[in-house]
Amino acid sequence: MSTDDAHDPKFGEYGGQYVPEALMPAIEELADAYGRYVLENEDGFMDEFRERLADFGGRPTPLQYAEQLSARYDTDVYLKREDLLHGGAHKLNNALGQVLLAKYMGKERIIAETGAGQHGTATAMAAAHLDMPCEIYMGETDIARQRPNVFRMKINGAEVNPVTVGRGTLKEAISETMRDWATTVENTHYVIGSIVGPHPFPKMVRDFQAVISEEAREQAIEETGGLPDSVVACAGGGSNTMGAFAEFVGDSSVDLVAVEAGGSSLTVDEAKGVAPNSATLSTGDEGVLHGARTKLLQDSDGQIMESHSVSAGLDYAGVGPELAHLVDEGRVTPANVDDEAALEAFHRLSQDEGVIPALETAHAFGYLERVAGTATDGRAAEPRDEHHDELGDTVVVNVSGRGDKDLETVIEETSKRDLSIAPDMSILNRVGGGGI
Amino acid sequence: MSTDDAHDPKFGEYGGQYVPEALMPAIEELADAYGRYVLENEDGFMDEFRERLADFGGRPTPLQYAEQLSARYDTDVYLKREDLLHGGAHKLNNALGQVLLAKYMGKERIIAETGAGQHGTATAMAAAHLDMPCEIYMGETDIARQRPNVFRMKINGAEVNPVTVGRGTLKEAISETMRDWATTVENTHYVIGSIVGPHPFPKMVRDFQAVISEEAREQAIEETGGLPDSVVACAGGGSNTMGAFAEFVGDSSVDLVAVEAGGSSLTVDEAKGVAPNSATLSTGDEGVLHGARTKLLQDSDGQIMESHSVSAGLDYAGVGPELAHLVDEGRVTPANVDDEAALEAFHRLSQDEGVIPALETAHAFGYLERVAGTATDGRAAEPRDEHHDELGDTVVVNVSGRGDKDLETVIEETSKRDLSIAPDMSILNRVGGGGI
Amino acid sequence: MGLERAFADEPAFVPYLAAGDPNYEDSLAYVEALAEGGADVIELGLPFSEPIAEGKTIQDAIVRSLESGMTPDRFFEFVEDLDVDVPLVCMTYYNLIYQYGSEEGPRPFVEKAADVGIEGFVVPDLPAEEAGPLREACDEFGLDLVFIVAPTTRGERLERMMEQVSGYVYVQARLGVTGARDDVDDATEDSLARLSDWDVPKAVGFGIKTGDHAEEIVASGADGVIVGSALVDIVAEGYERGDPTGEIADELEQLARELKQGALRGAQNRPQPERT
Amino acid sequence: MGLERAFADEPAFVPYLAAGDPNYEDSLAYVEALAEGGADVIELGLPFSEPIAEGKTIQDAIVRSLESGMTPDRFFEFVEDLDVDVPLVCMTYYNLIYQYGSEEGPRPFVEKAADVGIEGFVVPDLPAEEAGPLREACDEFGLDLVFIVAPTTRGERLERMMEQVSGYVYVQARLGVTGARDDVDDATEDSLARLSDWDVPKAVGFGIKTGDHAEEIVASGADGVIVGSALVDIVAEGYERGDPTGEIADELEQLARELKQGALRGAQNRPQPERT
Ligand SMILES: Cc1ncc(COP(=O)(O)O)c(C=O)c1O
Ligand SMILES: Cc1ncc(COP(=O)(O)O)c(C=O)c1O
Repeated sequence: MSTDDAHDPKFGEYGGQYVPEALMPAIEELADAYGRYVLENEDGFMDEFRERLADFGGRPTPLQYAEQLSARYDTDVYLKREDLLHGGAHKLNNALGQVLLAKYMGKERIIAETGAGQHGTATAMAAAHLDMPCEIYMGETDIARQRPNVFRMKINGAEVNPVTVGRGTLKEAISETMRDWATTVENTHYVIGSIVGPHPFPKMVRDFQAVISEEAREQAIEETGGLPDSVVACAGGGSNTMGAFAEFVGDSSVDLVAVEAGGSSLTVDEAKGVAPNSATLSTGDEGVLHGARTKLLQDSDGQIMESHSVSAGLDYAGVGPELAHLVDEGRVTPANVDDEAALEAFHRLSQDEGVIPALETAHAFGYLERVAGTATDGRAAEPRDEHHDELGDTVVVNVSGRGDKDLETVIEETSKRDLSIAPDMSILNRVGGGGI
Repeated sequence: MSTDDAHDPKFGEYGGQYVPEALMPAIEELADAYGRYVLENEDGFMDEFRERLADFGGRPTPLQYAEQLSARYDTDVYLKREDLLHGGAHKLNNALGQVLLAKYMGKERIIAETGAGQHGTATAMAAAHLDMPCEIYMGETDIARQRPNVFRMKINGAEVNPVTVGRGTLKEAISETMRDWATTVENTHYVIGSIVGPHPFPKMVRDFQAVISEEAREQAIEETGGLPDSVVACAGGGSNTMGAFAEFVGDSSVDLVAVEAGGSSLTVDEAKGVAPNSATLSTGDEGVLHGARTKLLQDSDGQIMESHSVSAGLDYAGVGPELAHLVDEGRVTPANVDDEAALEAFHRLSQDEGVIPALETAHAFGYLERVAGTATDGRAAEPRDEHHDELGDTVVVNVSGRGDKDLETVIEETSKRDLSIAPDMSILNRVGGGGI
Repeated sequence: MGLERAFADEPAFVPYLAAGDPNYEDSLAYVEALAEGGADVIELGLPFSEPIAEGKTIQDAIVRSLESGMTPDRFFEFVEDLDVDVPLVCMTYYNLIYQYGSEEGPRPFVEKAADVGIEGFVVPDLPAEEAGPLREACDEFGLDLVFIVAPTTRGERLERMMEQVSGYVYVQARLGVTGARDDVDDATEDSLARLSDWDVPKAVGFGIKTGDHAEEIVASGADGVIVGSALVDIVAEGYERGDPTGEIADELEQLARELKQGALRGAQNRPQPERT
Repeated sequence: MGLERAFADEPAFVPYLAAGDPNYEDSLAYVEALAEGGADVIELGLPFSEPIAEGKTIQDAIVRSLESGMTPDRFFEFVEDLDVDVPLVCMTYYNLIYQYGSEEGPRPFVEKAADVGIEGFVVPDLPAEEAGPLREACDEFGLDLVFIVAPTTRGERLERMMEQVSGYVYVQARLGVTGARDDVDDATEDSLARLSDWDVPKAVGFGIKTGDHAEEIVASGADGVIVGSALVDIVAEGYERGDPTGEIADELEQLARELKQGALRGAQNRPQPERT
């Protein structure tokens, strides 16, 4: 990263600052602070950030050799264990960075949007840790379906503001948080949750998340003696993705694969404005959303579509402009994995490796299965030959988060399908009791 | 630890091997394996264990300076972050060690008991990781009130066997697992969940957990230039406790405080055989339970009492024989914190430090508040003068686990009380939806 | 010449409504009522699914309009169907402008807008930095591009905007999003002072509700008042109550008249306006 | 001398019931019925709250007994109230023995047991290694201490047990916990072979249900059969059905008779027992 980054809002054609005038001074101030504190380590900002990531966040996270998956795919599979980060997902890297930056900037209040609640909980934790008042906007629908995360935010002392407009999901929560910010820019920092939004957010969030690939690259060299052949990460907005890719972008031998949510189908319903997926990189087109030009799921008029995925954290109609750019450049390969394959991968990783991944993360493992698994659904796989083309001999998969938050969804969605890999959950009916 | 440990089943008067004859060969075989693999690192067992703890478990865990608590108590408070271990609690240290040992011993099947479900989930994860079939015994009552952990075990591929005898809680699950073991000793290893049970379990579990204090001792010296003045840990069976104490036992300048569950009261109801607490070290007497002589909650006849605590993981009528011994020797100070003070401490740590502790862990922080906090319930505390006698200038608190599993309990128990520190949870009523 | 003419003789009253709120037919009647009530320019909202700059009132209007089937093409039809003799400005978000037509970029949208008689644009999520292509297209088809000046806009950014603005400048009376409020903010006077040497009319908006507000705003130096949420409220409340279209239209016309009168009163109290 | 006498002349039938199951009075009748049916020794269970060595049948019996108020003191009363002329063995867990009386250790319990006429103990959670203090107290008061030999007990451990055992040795017929089963395990013969040079009677238990089982066991060299769960089942089922006490007692007596007869038959089929 160079300090020019602070003043260049674009990634090729993508990015920019498409925001209401009232926000422009705030994002200019932020771009300036990003340049000084993040890029130039003014006042030792980055040192403090890294130290807190270690002591409070639990970094470095391990790069774990996955024995069972490696045997199954006849390829060395390494897991970058962001699920072990405090809060249970990579989200804290960014949240801690931004809340600390807000503190350096003299802001007195933190706001953030959240969809699945992962970014909200990470922000609430970081704000509590750094003693900053914090308000989280969350759609009413999401509040109802992500209650444990609502509890966690409240318990960390954050206010949770329900957003009642529209469908009451992430899209609406982002818009609402921008509205709050437009009113309160002077003392408030808006902690955006992924590499989306107006410049400098996409670059800044990437830089905070880049610690993932900094560590993984070093660990891979140390453990395997060289660079991996490919790095695979799921992509919603794309922050864990760019975090996992950033330090490898310059290594042309390393394939970078961004796996999006294929949902139930790639076919959109234009009339209803609904995409039953969130495969923005593979199926979206260029447009402007939430402050940036990027790839979007939109109808032919340019109205944003409802996206859909079994995993709430991938359920977003946009994607980070940098990823859109890297896909256009051919540096990043977009892929998508549908709900069912993600659920299967969720169960496979849980049973074979003892790591329960977030449903978001499970998409990345669904990709492994597709390109290197067998056609049959037996657990003892006969690896196909061609897979080395796709994964190479060593693949790093970013385990962006843990699946505790998804248990209820997984059980419900699994029960709707006939997955031979799914465990028998009937004990929970035999022995009574309430909800999760 | 010395190799004599493998053959000495006692801690002073405590410990021993009070088990049915059918189990004796199994625990003798285990004591032998403990001596060879754990104490003498035969076949590099301990090296592999430590490596897996790092790569799979996420060790080392940080020793974090707690800024807000340090200010509040006018003492440097450090958090040993076992909550960041894979699975969310210290339990994995032991589970991984035992499942790996079972593998070295050529066993083919893992069984374990669980109460709150933490040890069961840790064992299920370790067994999945090491590709061992695994069955977990769990009381019916606990299954109904700890559903997320039941889900996690099932999802990791374990069988969960409901125990319907008696109250259907931990006590009964331990007895039932011992019965299974008595039938299957030849190919099965019983992974006990704390420093309880017959020799060699108390020593072996301690040794697997001792990594906590090995790290913490080094980290404390590195970060503060010396040893802490005190180490505080909660105690149920006492595994996180002895794990946090083990390497400090020889440091006579370091006070060791084991904080048990004071429950709702320290007064027992002899007629009903019920103790409304689990304060075994402070209020129990010597007896024999689950294979060991130790301190117990029992009536005057010697029948075991029902213990009670808001935190399921402390809710056990016994305690590790080594802790009982160290308390009698005066090396460990027993303390207890009641349900209400634990709940308050839970909220305080969550709000002030951004770390949501397990309810078990919260008891350790309740102790800090009692000896060093203010009498008033205002958040800006005026530290009392005497507290330096109790904690000294530097205190390490073992954060044995994270509180995600406890959200529902905390909300319910908080709503029954008038705690000024509790967040307003009414949003969850305003915005509809099901259980957690 | 362009929208400036609407501000030339007297303080302008610039109302906003979302086209198609709550449906196509009624909305035609409401917009026409504003013209009847004395509108000098009408800002017509083309609803976008993510209106990040709007308060709850206008968000709700946008939802009603979208649900009744509003699209860019319907919007252009709407403009054609309107029977008003007042300059029209299209207020929308950039993605709709950018996506329109087969060719990439804003040109097809602007061409079509010009074709149906739109005279200018307000695009709240398009700051001057990103406005190049739209400015060009507007120049090509002779349309105005209105920018919003916020209370926080200063220095360089103000200058960049001054270079590109035409028609009028939209002075945002306070931080935040659109929505009717009960007071008039000091920020307005400060902003007007910062813009005093611009030779483009200054219309003040955000939160203006009554004739007295309008009077006060104009008295402090504005060339016009922009009123949105207060009018949308009338549509929303009438719609909720199920009032007949005519009644709602009358109410709108009445408030429009009050606002226009207020603006006119304000002009009389103005501290010596220098007329050119 | 002591319990051995019960095995001296013919194979012994050793039934088990939990004292106080399902209540004090009925339980007296049931134990007496066993004596009527031909019991040579009776193992009387004093229920402990954590019976780790018992299967579900006996666990349930223990719960019934505890719920009807059984305690160590009531147990001693129970023994005094029993009208039987058969040696009694107390089967319980070590904590109850350890806690009894004011003085620490097993002595007060043993003294009291001797006082009411108990002649020996079986303590499933007390292996030979931990039995020193209890053995001493038993010696002091002239009681026997029975140990359980498991199919897995071998070598050193077997020797340590041999040094301490008296009365009879309880040969566990299979791995696992108590509970009636339908087959007779090979492990029994192996165990009996391992113990062939012990000069204490060998009673085989765990899973014996019928006269034919008993016959088979004795035929393979056992000096006696221990039967628990099969008898407890009769108590449990009768209790569930609400049968009159007399009927249940009759059933117990009948099964006792069958088992005793089976044992006697077994002795006749024995491969040349060398009598001393
Ligand atoms: C665990 C996890 N992974 C991935 C994502 C997707 O976000 P991003 O694409 O920004 O990494 C989320 C979002 O909530 C998440 O919680
Ligand atoms: C987080 C946590 N802490 C503490 C305990 C108590 O166990 P121990 O005393 O063995 O550490 C438990 C038991 O479940 C636990 O989950």
